[in-house]
Amino acid sequence: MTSKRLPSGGSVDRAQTIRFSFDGRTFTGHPGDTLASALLANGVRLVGRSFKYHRPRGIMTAGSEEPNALVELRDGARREPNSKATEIELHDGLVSASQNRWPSLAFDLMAVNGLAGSVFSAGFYYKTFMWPKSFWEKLYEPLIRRAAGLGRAASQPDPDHYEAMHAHCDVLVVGSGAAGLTAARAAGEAGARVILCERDFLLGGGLLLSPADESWRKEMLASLEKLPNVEILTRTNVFGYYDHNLLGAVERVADHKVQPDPHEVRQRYRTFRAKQVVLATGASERLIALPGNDRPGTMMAGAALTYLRRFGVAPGRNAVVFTNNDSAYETALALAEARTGKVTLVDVRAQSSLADALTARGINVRLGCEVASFDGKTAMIRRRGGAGGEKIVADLLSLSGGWNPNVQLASQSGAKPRWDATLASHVSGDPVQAERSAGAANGSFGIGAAAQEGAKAGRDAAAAAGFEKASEFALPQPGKAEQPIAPFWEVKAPGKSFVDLQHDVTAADIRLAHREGFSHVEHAKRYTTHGMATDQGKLGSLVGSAILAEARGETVDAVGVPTHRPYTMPVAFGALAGHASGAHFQPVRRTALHDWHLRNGAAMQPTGAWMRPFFYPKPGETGWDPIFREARAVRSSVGICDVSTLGKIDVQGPDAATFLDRLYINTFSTLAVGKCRYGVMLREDGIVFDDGTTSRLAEDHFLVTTTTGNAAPVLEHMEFHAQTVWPELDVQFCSVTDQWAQIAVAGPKSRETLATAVEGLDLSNEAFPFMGVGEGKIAGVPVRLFRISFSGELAYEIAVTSGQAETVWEAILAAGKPFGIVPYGLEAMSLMRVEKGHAAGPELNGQTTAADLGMGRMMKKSGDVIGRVLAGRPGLADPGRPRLVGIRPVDTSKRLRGGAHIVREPSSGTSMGWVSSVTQSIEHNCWIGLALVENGEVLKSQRLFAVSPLHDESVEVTITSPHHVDPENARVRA
Amino acid sequence: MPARPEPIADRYSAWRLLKESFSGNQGWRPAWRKPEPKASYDVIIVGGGGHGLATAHYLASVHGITNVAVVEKGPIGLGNGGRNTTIVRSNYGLPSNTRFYEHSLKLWEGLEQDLNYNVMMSQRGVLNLFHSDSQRDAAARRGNSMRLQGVDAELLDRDGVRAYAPFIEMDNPMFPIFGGLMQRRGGTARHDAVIWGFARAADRRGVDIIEQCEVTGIRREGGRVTGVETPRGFIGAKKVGVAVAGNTSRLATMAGLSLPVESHLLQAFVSEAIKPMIDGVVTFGAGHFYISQSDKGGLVFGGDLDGYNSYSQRGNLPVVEHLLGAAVSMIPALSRLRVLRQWAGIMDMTMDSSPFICKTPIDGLYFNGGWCYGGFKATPGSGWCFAHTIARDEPHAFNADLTIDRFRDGRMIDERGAGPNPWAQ
Amino acid sequence: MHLIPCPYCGERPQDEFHYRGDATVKRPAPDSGEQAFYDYVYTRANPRGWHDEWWHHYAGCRQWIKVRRNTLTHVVAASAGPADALPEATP
Amino acid sequence: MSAPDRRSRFPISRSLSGGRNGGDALTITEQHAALVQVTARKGRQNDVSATLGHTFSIELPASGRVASGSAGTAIWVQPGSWLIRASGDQREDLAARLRQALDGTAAVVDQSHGRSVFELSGKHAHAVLARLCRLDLHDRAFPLGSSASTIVGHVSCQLYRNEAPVPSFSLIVGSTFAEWLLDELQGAAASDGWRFQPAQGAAA
Repeated sequence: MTSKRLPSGGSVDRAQTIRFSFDGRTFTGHPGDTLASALLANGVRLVGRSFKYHRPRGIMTAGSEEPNALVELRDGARREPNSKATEIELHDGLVSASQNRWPSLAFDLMAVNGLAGSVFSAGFYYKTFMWPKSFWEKLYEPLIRRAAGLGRAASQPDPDHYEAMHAHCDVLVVGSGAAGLTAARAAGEAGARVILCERDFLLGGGLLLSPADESWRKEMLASLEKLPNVEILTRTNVFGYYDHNLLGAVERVADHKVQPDPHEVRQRYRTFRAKQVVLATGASERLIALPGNDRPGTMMAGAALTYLRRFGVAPGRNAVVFTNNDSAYETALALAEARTGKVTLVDVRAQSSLADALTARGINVRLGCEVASFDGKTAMIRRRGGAGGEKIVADLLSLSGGWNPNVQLASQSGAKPRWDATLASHVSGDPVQAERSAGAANGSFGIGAAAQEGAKAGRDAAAAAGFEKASEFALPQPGKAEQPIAPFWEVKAPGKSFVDLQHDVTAADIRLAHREGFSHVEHAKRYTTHGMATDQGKLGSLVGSAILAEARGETVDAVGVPTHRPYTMPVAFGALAGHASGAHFQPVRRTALHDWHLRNGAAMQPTGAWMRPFFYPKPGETGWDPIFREARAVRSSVGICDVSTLGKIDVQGPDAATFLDRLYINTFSTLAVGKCRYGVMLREDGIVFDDGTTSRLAEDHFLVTTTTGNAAPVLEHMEFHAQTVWPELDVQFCSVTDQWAQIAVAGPKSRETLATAVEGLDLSNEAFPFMGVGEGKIAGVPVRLFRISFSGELAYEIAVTSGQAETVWEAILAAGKPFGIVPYGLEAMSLMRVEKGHAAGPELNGQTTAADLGMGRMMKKSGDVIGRVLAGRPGLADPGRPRLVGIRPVDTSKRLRGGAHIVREPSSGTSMGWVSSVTQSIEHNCWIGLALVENGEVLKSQRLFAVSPLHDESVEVTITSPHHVDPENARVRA
Repeated sequence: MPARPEPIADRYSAWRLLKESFSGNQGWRPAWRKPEPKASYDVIIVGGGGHGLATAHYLASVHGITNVAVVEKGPIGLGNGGRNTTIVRSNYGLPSNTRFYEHSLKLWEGLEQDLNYNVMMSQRGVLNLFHSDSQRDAAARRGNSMRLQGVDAELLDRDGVRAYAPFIEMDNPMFPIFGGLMQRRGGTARHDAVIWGFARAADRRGVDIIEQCEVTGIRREGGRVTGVETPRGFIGAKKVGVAVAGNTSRLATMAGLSLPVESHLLQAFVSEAIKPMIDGVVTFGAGHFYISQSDKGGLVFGGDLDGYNSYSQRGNLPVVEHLLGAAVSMIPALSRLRVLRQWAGIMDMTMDSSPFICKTPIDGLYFNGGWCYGGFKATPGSGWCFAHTIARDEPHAFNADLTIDRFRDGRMIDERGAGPNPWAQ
Repeated sequence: MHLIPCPYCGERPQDEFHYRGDATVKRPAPDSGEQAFYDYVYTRANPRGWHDEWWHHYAGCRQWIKVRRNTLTHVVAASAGPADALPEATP
Repeated sequence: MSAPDRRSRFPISRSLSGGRNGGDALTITEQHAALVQVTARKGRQNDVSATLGHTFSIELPASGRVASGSAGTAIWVQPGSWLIRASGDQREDLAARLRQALDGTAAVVDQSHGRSVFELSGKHAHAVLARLCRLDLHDRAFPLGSSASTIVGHVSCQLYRNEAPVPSFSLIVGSTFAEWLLDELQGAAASDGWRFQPAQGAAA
């Protein structure tokens, strides 16, 4: 394989040589190369296989529109399938491999698909694989799945990091060609905050292919760098244009290295909130459908020019350039300059004023002709629309079917693309958001025209953002006017003429779609999969539309192209996730006692956003051991538990009591100062919303507690009603959840424990009865005490400012030491609440009414209460609804399951309700549960079955009161 | 359900495919005709999406009503039928839903033969993961309810999850995997093929599919529907069925009705195609994220609503960021793959997240909507039940509970207990 | 990421807000009966176009603000405080 | 990134730290502060404003603003409601003094333990916050005196500019989220190459 690197030219650093590998072979290239240019320089022609027919494919483009040269980049946990060789910046140690071939790239057995090509026509799979029925999952589909797909995902977690970054600017300029540079400079010199984004690692876009403009490019860059209000981002692709002038982009921070530096992110997801946007995104060349236009050696004319001028690489020896417009003449000239072989230019236009200049350089110019086929070695050239023709030896077929302004971002912003018959392409339509297009993106081709338009766009954008200062700088001379393009889409000749190379969609497929009624452009796209590959149809989407238009007998304009949606280029999952994945996916909340729990061996688990101790295992304990030990300590003596996660809301004001009366189904205006009361609130639709204990601290001052999970929703609910429904009420409230740590001290010895610890409060039953609220000090720290119980035992909760939580907690532990006090976690708490029959999350599940939970009688007789009216609807007031009951197994050795259903007979398929919570009871020495059972109240003491077909279990149970422990509530009042 | 004899002359088969390939594929007929509307029909179905076309198919094939038109404002199948994540399942917990969706799943299981169209129904399983004991109990309640109704469901433990989906991160610090509820008969189908298959089958039985014909009014006389107004003129009908999920409120307004429905955006995404990685459908309780892999190799995934009323079909970045965060947290090997395309559909969100297929106070007018983000899997069942309801002027037992009146009666079918807050469902 | 113009805090990204739908429905007087409450909770005009709706600035000033937003274009035309009225009409 | 050793008592006594990167200092410091939320009763805002003015020399700022006086700083938090920040040695009694002075005209709620205060200072402070916050904090958009309640690192935060020779911000966050926010701040700084050394103790 001989080197195709030209002796001079290009922006690669020839002084340095770097090594890389492709399919296990080692090659060399230079900094400034892409993987594609380096492969071409090394004479690698075959780089991939197509999706359906597994046809051999070569490098077709020099950019993100590449359909063929997809590789698996890197290996191991960093393997990236489907990476476009044309987009990969060459670096020392780069590892790459071809994909979607077996056993090897050169000899792919799946290429047999290509022989049966006309059977595998568009949509063929909808018409077969149906018989026999069971064969689809077993035989056909696995084969299809294995054959489909492209590269392989890594099988290990990505070791690299990502982050998001949010920027704001007056003017965002996308693209750094002539239009982008002048736009950025004009806006920057006007004083606007400017961000200039370039997808490539070099700034300049099309300027990089124009040696004559190199000094002007350098001068522009130097002047931009001097402006402190202009930020330049390279390797940054803007992938989407969203509402309210927000654009999303990905910066490839370290993709040009084997791996990121320590602490460096691999990619950075960026958002730009721009007052004004200038889209200088250039244009993309489109292909011409002709037989063999996918053979290795086929390359877009602009890409060939890029390899010659930017990378100093000859894309072939003997070249045929096939065009319908002027731009490819430059490619022919550059090929001739490279002196690698013969150059033939075939132009479908009958006349061209540029022909003589080419002929003078030894280029064979064939006007009014077309290329009828290409096989990788020869091209057949004939009169346009003629027959037969002349074979010309060519290993390069360079195509230009014209240029499509890159209107994707403008289109995403809401501007409907407009057909421009002169360009035979869509250009961006009237802006909907604050954006404007400039240069080739706006259909203004040529460096001079683009520079001028860019400067105007930059000035206008800055002015629209409020920066009017004028500036002047030199622009390149406008070039000569181009000759009109001759719209031309397809050479009609026998053979496969591709419109979508990656998905193997041919012109014949488009016509078949039309014959079968899939004539709308979106139907044709879906039926043929045209434009749905990783190159997003950039090369051939419009060509497909033109072929469809011809079949329909309509104009291309009438047919249109499919809608542009994000993303302009595929985006890594990791980049969009940014920093917020894994342990950083969502915020973690820690109580004031978090570190105490960690130091004391708690098994911590997430509940919602909180980390909470589930239990505190001791050496040798397994399974339920620590839970039983902790719960027994509470039931027999005393335990201590961190309940800080309860929502706490401070409510004040002359109308505070009235407000609470409307929020809760029960009454708070009658609550005495220094007392607390359990309350239930409904949603307006009559379903239970939340419950908790509310204390009256003063006539006009309450402290509301909510369940942990509903702390935020309850506060919002209160704010909604106070601000919008009853704005006349004089009430002030705010969350104090984080201000107060809360500690439960529970068990028959809790009073004795606290009597030792608390100063300044008489804890006797008479002075501080059940539901009392008082203040005192523990270890010198002021605390508030509530005599409330979740466990069903004599119990207290102590509120202390977070900063002193550990001091107070430790003091209580010390005071309880004589009684063997133990800290208990969420599991023991849950065990005891099921024993006690308190409704919690599984019962307050958004489907139950107060009556369902046995609290129907709490509803006050009169007054405005949220949810009262709709709770009276027949479906909710139906006495037959499932009611909260307790269940216990008749055979006490049987286990119960949460989620089991209650049925009358084990064989019955009719559910009467379900088991909401279960636990092993330390009081009853068996499993117990809470369940919601139809007509539950009348079924008490009857025997039914709790069945869990998922576990193949059926347990006979007795329906009981939900209060498995102390139904008379004697203990809590002791 | 016994289908009537197949009247289709141009049946699809492997032999036919081979035969046509020798004649340059010139012998294929359009999958559906492009007829001009007649002056009147026995039944007009408004909405040429999956549900509307399925309704027409079952009206013709089950009830023998063939003088039917499906009128569609654009080309068929480009609403939610063409922009969903293709999941098929019946793993609902409330009997009113399970009954209906299981009927739908059974229709899916015979759909290819019924339609003579390969819709690529692929029963490779739907796995709902849970991340805590209480989520496990809720999943068990649902799974047991399914089993009691004769629907398949299994509870997988951590090992079972690992075996089915080895790529999952089992021990995320905030969302450890406790297990999953598996429905093996669940899976995916090729969404566009479902549209085209129903369209072709309905067309071959004589149904007129009239595209580019937007209904602008619903004409009524004396409490009875008489037809629809369109830019192509008035089209008379004895009965009109509306199946335009996403735009239900607009059509309801034309009929003078107000419904408990809001329109919301749901985004979906597809990655670049890769070799097989994810076999069935996996859904995560954390951050509401679901993913599957198409036969072509693309990873298809989605998550929560964008969270505000919208008819725009334009997705927004907050959901993207959250969803991709969830994706990478749950399947870390996804990180270096690339998202190829994103799109959004307009969901009919009801106040309890369940749909309706029912009569209305106007004689001869029927509504099918409120599919929230679960309409695709319902396609055959919805069409079948809607056809029954229209043909018999009364609901079938499968859709008897799926009424609009249930809200007035307080008999909501609220699977998740989210309440009348469509944006939060 | 939409920008919601908070009348107190200025334009803020949408993730600082929670949404609560239609702001034109008013909670009926407590004795208005079931139909009135049914309409308040369930019946929605659900317009394709301008929509007055509640947004709660939970990460900001914690006010339930009224926002007039176009459900087809996502353009926001006006906003007002919880007890204030939005302008009469938007073209 | 290896996490520094931390202990989650309140106030956070962990990882009060500084970093160095090419000579530019970036510091993240926890501030020991007294914080009290004052919310005027209906129609009593003028009384509250007057009392705070003459008794505490605190001027109540308008929405989106912060104002510093000799006795402390007042930060607007919502209509009719301000957060009063004073030195840490007033944590025990600031709320009581305000309550007494404002009796009947405002709800006074101590948040000294409910919020943690961080100060982020240095030339690159903007770049760190740009990774965590979606607001435009450029000098032109968010000059001295500006304050915003917003989202930083996925949690609600009160954020304002400090008067300092280098860019400096105060971040007030719910104390149960303090460790999370500190993680986020350090993580955002780390990708620019910043390393943090645990400092000796809390700043006064």
